[in-house]
Amino acid sequence: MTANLSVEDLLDAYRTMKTIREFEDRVHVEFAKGGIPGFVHLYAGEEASATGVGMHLKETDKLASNHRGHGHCIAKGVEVKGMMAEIYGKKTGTCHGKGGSMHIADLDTGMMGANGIVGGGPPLACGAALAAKMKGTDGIAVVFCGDGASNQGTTFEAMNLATVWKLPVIFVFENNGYGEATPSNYAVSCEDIADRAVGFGMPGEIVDGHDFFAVHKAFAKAAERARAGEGPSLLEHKLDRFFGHFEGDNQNYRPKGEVKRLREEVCCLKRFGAEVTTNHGVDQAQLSAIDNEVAKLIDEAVAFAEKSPEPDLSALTTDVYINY
Amino acid sequence: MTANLSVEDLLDAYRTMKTIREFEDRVHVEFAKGGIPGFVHLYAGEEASATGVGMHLKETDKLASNHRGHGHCIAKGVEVKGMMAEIYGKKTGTCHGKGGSMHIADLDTGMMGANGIVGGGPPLACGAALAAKMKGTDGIAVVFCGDGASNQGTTFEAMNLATVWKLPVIFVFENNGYGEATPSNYAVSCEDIADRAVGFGMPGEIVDGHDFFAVHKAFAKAAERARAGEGPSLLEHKLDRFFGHFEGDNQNYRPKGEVKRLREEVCCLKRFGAEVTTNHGVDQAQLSAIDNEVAKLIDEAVAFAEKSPEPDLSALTTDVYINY
Amino acid sequence: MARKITYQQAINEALDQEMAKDKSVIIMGEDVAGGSGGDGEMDAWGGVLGVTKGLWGKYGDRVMDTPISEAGYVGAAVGAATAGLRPVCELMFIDFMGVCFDQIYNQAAKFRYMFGGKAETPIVIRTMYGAGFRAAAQHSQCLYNMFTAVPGLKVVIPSSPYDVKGLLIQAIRDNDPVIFCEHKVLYTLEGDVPEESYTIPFGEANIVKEGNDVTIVTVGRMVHQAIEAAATLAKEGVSCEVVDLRTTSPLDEETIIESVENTGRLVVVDESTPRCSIATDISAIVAQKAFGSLEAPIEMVTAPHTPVPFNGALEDQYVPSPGRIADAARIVMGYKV
Amino acid sequence: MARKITYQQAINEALDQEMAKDKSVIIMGEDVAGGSGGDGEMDAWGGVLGVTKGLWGKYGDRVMDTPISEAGYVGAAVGAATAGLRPVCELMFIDFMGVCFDQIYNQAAKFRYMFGGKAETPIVIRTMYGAGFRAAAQHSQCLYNMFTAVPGLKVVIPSSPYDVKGLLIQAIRDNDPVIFCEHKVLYTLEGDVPEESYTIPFGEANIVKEGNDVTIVTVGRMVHQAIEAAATLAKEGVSCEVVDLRTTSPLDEETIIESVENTGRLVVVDESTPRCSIATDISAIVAQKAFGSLEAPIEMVTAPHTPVPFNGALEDQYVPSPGRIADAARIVMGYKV
Ligand SMILES: Cc1ncc(C[n+]2csc(CCOP(=O)(O)OP(=O)(O)O)c2C)c(N)n1
Ligand SMILES: Cc1ncc(C[n+]2csc(CCOP(=O)(O)OP(=O)(O)O)c2C)c(N)n1
Ligand SMILES: [Mg+2]
Ligand SMILES: [Mg+2]
Repeated sequence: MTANLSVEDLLDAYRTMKTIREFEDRVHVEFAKGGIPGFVHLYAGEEASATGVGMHLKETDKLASNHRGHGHCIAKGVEVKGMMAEIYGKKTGTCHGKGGSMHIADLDTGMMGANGIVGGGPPLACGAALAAKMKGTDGIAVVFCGDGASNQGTTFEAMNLATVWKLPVIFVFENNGYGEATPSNYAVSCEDIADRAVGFGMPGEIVDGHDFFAVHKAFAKAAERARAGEGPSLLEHKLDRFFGHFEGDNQNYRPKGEVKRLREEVCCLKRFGAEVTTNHGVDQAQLSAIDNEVAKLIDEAVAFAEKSPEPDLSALTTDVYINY
Repeated sequence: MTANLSVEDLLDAYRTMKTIREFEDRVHVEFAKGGIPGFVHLYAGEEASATGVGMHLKETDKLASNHRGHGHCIAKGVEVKGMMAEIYGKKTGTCHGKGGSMHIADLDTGMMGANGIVGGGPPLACGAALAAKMKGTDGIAVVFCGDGASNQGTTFEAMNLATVWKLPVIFVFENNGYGEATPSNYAVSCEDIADRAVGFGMPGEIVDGHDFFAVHKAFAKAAERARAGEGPSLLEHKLDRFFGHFEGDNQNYRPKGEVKRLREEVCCLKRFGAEVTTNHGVDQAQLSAIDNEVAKLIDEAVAFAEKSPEPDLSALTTDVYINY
Repeated sequence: MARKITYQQAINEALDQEMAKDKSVIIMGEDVAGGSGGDGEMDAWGGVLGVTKGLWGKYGDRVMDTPISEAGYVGAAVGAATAGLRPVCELMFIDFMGVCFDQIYNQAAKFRYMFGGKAETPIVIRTMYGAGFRAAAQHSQCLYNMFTAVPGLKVVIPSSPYDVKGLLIQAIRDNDPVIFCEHKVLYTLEGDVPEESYTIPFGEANIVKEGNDVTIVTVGRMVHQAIEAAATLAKEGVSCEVVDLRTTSPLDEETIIESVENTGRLVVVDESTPRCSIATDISAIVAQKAFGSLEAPIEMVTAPHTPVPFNGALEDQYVPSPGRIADAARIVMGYKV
Repeated sequence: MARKITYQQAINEALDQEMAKDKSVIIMGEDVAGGSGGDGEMDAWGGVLGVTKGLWGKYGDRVMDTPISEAGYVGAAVGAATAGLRPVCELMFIDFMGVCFDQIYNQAAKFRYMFGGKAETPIVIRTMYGAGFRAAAQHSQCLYNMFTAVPGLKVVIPSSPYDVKGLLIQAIRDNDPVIFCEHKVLYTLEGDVPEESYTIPFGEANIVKEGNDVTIVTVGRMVHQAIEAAATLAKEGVSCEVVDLRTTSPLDEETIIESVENTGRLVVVDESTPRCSIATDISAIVAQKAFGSLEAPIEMVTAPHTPVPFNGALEDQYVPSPGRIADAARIVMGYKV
């Protein structure tokens, strides 16, 4: 399955990963400058996960996300400008400034929404999968959950339901070692989250979430199974986040040096670059060109967001049924 | 562990099982006559489960139950008269007629309450186990759940929490094949509920719930582990209910003849009687004496309930904080 | 038109007609077929009280039994609704909302607003509420006040077989999430119900009895208690206007205010507990918007601020009775400035 | 007595003093220590905003980090409370009540009644509510109205550092379940707080400003908006009495009614959405029990019936402002029969 990744595919993958990384690094900077309001959770470090999954998704497939959703959005094809404007709370944002970072959704591209509620997404993804199944398409749904979310009742219920109804849904657990400040090896009662698959009658697999190829391969199998009507799968992506839980996190709960070390040692972009230039006939120049392209894209997105207008005050009472 | 069951112990076990059976058979009859209001879920057929567990519990140990709770109450030592009066809604009932069959509780005997909410009990039992642990006693808590309740989010969360906090709590799943009208092999996504134990970092065991000795033995191990501070266990008791889900259930969802066959083939009382008279030096006469004793006890309980007064109408607004 | 069927049959018929008409309508819930995957009868129950009975036979896989995982399947219904289906989801008892509330008020109810108008979530949650069955504290609550409090939800509480059919069809066609509250005591109530499909718009209260002295605003089962009270009061020469809200969100303020402007007196009857309730809601609106017309204090008749007791005599005393409603009307009639 | 500390420090101090005094008091919640089981600092966070910081160092295992399983650990706290502990449980945001509500309203709140008086459930659920942080629709709600609606729960909404300490100590010593609502915007508010332990009884409203023309009843953060509005109005010659409810359940009806009997005019200010809310609750009680004293319609100042928007300007418009409160007071002052 990795076999049939063309150079073009690989460059696409790189572009997506790089876009996510630049987006997040820039949001980090702009947040610190005070330009961005609210709670922001950055995805930097986990790019291979969203990207390796996203490449298998058609526009009609659905993706349910969580609070750390920027990467999932980008991998699902949501416009970067609209996302940035949304994070700034502007009228031109994906949700016209009414949602913010934690609630970016774009149903037209199959992005069902980030979610401010841990464990909010898994049941929703089951529903999207059910709709695909009922309509007789080969559509699938994927939900991204953290290690923390793996302990939420809704997540368990959704996994059970997915098997009972044989839904084309894939549960991707992005295990980045922490739920806020609490380590996953404290809060998750079993060795690996993948151990839970058997209790829900589905295959489960541990995947190196820093390795695009591993993610891509494992998801290909799960997607194939789902599209063939054989039911759900569980994937556990082991990976790391490069920033704090949210912007402003002191990260005291991490061992000294961990944060610094990660960008050096487990950067999925570096690893991908080395791999594709060494073994897949990709040129460093091609990657650099993408780097430039992406830098420009993100600059433009920030500029767009900054100069976009605020929503009209009348928007306070639109988009919801009100009778007084 | 079965080894150290004396004849007296065995007669106690028989008395408990028989009391539950007679209690339930009689409630069935009285309900049909119209004497008992509300929703009533009978435990007949599952007596070995509550009894084999209950014999290991001290008064200070705690038990959280569910809607099908009469057997659990009796096995935990709740007074049969008060229970019957409660089911009739009388002032002399365990809860003074304010709770009814679905809410019998008697904290003095460690009975934390039946529960009208499927999955309500598991978190509560964790709390009782936590209290025992915090106080430094060797107390334990046990929660009885159905197969249906095994799919409720609260149940999963409680199992995870129990391991994370290493609580002295035992999850007993009474798998009677149905949650209301829905078969467990439809609603439970894995082969056996016991398969879920690994995903929650605890030992899990399948137990023949019609066999008092099997239940007694498996629970002994789990209780020992819990009292020793080694954490929770999961037990799946495979068994059957002899009546419908609730009184009034047409039971169409069961294959024809199933109900009739069960009392013949899998009656835990019959099986226990045969076993103890054959292999444990118990006399049929001793069992018959208990039969008579129990019959009298239940007669008295019904008479007591029937002639007990209704609660005073003023009780409507007592036992709760009210300021208008 | 003279055909009489029960409230329960009217619900079933509404579901049947909408499922026949629109393939995207599906049903899910615990035992809504009953017996799925077993060796007995497949369509054994049709819901715990048989309300959906027969639909599995007609629509097969579009009627789906669920595990006992309310958050899971309600959430799935919500997700399916955003993806083009129109799920009618059964929450067996409204009392169980506590295990799935997040998917309702934080997810379904907020999508349209939070996503800047980009989402439609056409889900109906049918649920059984109310006291009267000796079902005790966890199976007898009203709780529609909590749903009414949530922006983005619509809340329907039908009082008759005619209304329940028309309002349910309306609910299924609505593009917002709807909480549809059926009183367990009303299922066996018979009434005239047209065979053909029809809708009743939301936000239009029904004046079930006209009158000039006191306005009684109420909803659901309490409409019948109010009518009984009004009949008693009529004999005393007091003319009551009984307003059945039909939906508490949207709320037909206009009808309420017009009625109070005419009568000058208001009694609000709500089976729910008294705090932050429909009773306080209606009272507050009238005290703000029809104050000048009020000739007497507003009386509220509600359950006490207690859980629902099991014992029958206590439960009967718990539920607002025609007698207590009549007493409240007598108080407002007797008020002297 | 002249010591000034913040609202947040006052909460921490109350917890500290009660934990020192009573071994059965324990704390649990997500990251209430922060870092449990990891290789970094163990007591890294002290809750998401650091409110419980330092307590793990003092009380060790009595401060317990939990998995993200609100129903599981809140339920465990409830069970522990019936078994002799006095858990203080942190629900990080009140918005998350939807994933654990059942354990609160069907279990904790009902035990005492349902079990015929046999159970005590001394649990406190501390939780953060309210808008103002650009935290959007799922992290900015009030929702205390839903808890206030539940018989068996007590609901506390402190407005100042002094109150938050005394009310929290009272809550911990109370034998009923208490929902303790802390406004996120108030954590940094400073005020005089005695060092020694003290309690403030439930059900006693605080008249934070006396006045004769208009009664403003409110609670929580809105107390400060009301005081600001009152100051503006004072310059216009309008004398406002500002009543801080402190607890919405129990409710101090007496103080409210006495005040309205004196002023003849009522404005209710509630940060929550308008339906089935504290605003309607207070309005309804006054319209029933102090009707004869009312000289003008009751005005309610609330959030609109919408989710909380993310954009800052929209959010600022969403929250009731001193300006809107003053306008409401002007309306009731200007009312002519
Ligand atoms: C129901 C609920 N509980 C708690 C929170 C607060 N919260 C937000 S993110 C988070 C941690 C999630 O951890 P994880 O699932 O591992 O995702 P990660 O942040 O590591 O990507 C918590 C506790 C929430 N938003 N919703
Ligand atoms: C949260 C919740 N959902 C649904 C119900 C309705 N209900 C009561 S008992 C029951 C079936 C429970 O099945 P199981 O756990 O297997 O126990 P059993 O009745 O077989 O002993 C259901 C669905 C409920 N009481 N609470
Ligand atoms: Mg994580
Ligand atoms: Mg069962």
